[in-house]
Amino acid sequence: MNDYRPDEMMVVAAARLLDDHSSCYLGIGPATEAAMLAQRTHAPNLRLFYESGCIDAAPTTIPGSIGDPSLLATADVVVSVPFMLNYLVSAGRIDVGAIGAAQIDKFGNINSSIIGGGYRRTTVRLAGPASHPEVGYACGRVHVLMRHSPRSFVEKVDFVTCFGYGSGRGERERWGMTGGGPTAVVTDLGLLRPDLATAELTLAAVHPGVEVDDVVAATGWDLRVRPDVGVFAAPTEAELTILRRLRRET
Amino acid sequence: MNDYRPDEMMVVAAARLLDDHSSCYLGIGPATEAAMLAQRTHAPNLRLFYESGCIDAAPTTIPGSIGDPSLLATADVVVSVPFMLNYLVSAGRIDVGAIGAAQIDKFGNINSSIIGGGYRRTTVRLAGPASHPEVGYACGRVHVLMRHSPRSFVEKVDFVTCFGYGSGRGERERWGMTGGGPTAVVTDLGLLRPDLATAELTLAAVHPGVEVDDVVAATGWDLRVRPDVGVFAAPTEAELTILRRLRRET
Amino acid sequence: MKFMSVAEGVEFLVSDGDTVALEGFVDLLPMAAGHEIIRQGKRDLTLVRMSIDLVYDQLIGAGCASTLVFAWGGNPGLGTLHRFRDAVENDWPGALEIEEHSDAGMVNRYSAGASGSPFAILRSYLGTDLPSQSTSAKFMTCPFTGVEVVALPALNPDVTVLHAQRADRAGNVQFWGVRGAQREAALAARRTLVTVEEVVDRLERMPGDVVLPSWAVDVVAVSAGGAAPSHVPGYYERDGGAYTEWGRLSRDRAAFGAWLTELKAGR
Amino acid sequence: MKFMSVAEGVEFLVSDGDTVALEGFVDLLPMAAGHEIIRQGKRDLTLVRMSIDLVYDQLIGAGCASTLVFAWGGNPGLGTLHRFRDAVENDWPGALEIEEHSDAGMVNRYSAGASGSPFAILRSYLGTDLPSQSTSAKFMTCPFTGVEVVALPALNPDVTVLHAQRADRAGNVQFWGVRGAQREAALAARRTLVTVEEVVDRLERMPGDVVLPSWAVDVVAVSAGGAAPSHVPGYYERDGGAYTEWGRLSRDRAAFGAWLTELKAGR
Repeated sequence: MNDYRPDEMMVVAAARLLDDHSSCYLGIGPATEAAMLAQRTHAPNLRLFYESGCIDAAPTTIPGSIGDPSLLATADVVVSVPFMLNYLVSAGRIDVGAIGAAQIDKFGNINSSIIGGGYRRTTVRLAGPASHPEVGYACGRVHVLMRHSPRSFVEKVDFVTCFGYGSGRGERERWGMTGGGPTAVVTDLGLLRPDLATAELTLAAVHPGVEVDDVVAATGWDLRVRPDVGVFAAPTEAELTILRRLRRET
Repeated sequence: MNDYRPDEMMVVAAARLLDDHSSCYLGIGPATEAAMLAQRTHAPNLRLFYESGCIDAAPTTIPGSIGDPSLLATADVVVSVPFMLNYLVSAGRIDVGAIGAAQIDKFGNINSSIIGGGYRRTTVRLAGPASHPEVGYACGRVHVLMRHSPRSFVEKVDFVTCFGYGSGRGERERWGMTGGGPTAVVTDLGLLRPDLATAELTLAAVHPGVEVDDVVAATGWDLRVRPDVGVFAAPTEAELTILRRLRRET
Repeated sequence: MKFMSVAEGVEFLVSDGDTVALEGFVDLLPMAAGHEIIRQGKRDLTLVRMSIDLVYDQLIGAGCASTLVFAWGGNPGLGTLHRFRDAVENDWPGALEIEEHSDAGMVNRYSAGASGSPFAILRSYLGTDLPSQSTSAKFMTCPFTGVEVVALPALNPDVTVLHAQRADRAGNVQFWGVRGAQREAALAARRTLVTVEEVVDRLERMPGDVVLPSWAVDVVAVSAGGAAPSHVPGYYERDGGAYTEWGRLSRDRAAFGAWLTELKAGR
Repeated sequence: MKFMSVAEGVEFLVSDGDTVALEGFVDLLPMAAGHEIIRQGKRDLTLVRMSIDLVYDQLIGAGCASTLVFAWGGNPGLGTLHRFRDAVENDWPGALEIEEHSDAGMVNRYSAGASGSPFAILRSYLGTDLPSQSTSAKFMTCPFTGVEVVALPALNPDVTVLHAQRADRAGNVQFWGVRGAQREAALAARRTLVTVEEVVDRLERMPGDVVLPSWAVDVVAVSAGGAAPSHVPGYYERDGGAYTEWGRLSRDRAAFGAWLTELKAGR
């Protein structure tokens, strides 16, 4: 089937990377869509956590914000935000932190604060770090979901709000960080994963119909391609049906 | 009237030192008896706080422990112990901390941990600091209630669990402590207060029938007597009646 | 604790130059109090909040703030806060200093402030650029393990402003729903103003509620609907249209100016 | 999370040499679990608790502990813990190292442990002798204000043991009453054992309760009456006579020995 859009493929690919029984701390948007899709396909026991204090939320419609009743009314327990941030996220009790971002660099460092200019009176002021520093430091692994473009995938981010691998493998260990960092960057073109030796993000897979050169061209650094670069399977009928129904019913 | 006992006079004197509308963080025993008596005489709006989380407890019978139902069931709000210790006591939101102790010294430093020998394998192991360090540091003022004896009122305590005035006036300020320290030590013989210039505990008042020399003899350091040393009025009929009824009904 | 109108409460508690935290996370946005701060033309405020949204966009656009201390700023689920961006990017309507933290940083700064501790420590700032752009983050070494940590100074607002569901006649305040940093921000503050939907004889406790004792509250002001368009559990739902409308309106300085004139006129 | 008997839970989770926190403050004393630790003859434990009472007196007298980390030790409302005193003063039945903190110190050490922070800071140890007798307290200077503070290392027990009113079939645990350091101690622990009065289909929430999610719990063991003689709100009152009786019995090593023999025989 060919009637799917790149943003649908991104969500489908991100969903497939979530393994059953893992706990996910989620941003709103594609990250949450992917988790909801995974729950309805291969990962029925996936556990959804939100900064609003929701533990084991079970939304039936896609939440518009982390305070959405679809999360608060369905959560198994709602704790306070300080409890969530300190005792769950910072303490490293979350397996996967799945977040969006404005800018990412070669070593998976993420920027959600400023683009261009100096820090003061920057060209584009973004929303800021929220809990991304805690996610980057402590989550078992971080999944980043964002659209591919040379302006977003850059050699070096303008400001680090969420630490990835710094300037290469070993830096997380030197800081004594408890989490594993951004092990997957899922885009509308494919999947980047850190190189085991250097921690540089490399092209691990492309979406069906996407050429490796397209991804290289959409990346702002000289993207290295894994020799065993794979191709995602197209969304199944079931995946597309579920995702579209979720979006329609929200 | 002469038919009262020294321990009753101690509680009556301690009650009179509690001013209406102040918040008191209380130990069990004479401190709580004094607060309950004060509420029933001159300080109906006295506010009773306990480490068990009780805010504005209103016991009708004398509690046997800080977890007594007479406190928990009557408190306006019951917060968690961490909340009480951090946000109320350590933050300096309590006007008066009223506590008992095993040993006190010339500068109002209090010991509730060990008596004699070294710290390890001490001669007498006592219960330990509990929240007294927080009380000594942060309560607006500390009232100490204890029986007078040369073994308890000593030149220098064996171990400081609750800081008074260290080795003299100015030391609290040098540490930047937020509370005012032990402004009153009420005993079965009278009242000691810190000297304004030196912070040394001096005899400010005796109970009726007690001679100044009796207090000096019962004090393990060379107790200085204020020139204006006063004499407490004997317990009133009302004070005794109320205190005895409370004790009888518990 | 005193009962006052929102206008009296703001006048009584908020002065030019104060550090003011209007807290609330997603739910329970103290909108009416924020509007009153704008109406009274407060200036040179250091505005503090973990997660800023509409009311801060309005306060910033109205020129009430000279400094913003925050961890996130956006129109929830929709995107940009245009007045906030315009202030940072273009100094409009004036220069806005910013001090940027993480959510955990803000929570723990309030918590240190509420505990009488001079600072909080955390590890999650390591490797990020947050310490490099702030005087309110310093590296330290753990004296037990030797690992590095980042120290953040306690945050003690001059005034914390909250919206809650209700208060009793003694001024005890009860709220429920998403529990953000409100409790810590109130206990850390020198003065606290709480707007409530209603005053009741007795607060019926419920699971997961928070009760702020009256001695932690200086002024209670009744303001039914005072957190609209945000969600106030038990009272009203979020008005999503108002958030969308704000996104549209705030994009344009002139449209914002008209909105501001109308607000100040008393609406 | 697994359901087991108390005996199985102790065997599964507690090993000789572990750091074990049996928490609970006044209410909800994990007595049955403590007795099982004695029966299984665990040795060389570092026992940790904010406020120690009967069950720790028994564990210490039985020789289970080599180190005690605590802030207060007494028979609540009555006075001395004789086995604790005998251990510290006379090394009976063996030497007992002690590490003494304040209540706030213990709470914040657990809280740091639960947050993944390497240490906590507080000011209330200043001037006291607590830092001088402990390797687990170090002076530091606040990098913002220059004031001195005392740092205390995070406390992460190998095992935390609690008693709660009930659990649901998924292993979520609910307790209420005096809320001491239980929540923080459980979240700071590597493993957690909770004894409960009963297992129910659904936890009906109530004001002021605490729910520990099942993933913070390794073993739930049903033990009706497992916190007697302490108070378990909603289930049973404190048995004051038993506290008095313990004060009498524990005074004498021989009487304690007879009690211990009986306990180990299974009673």
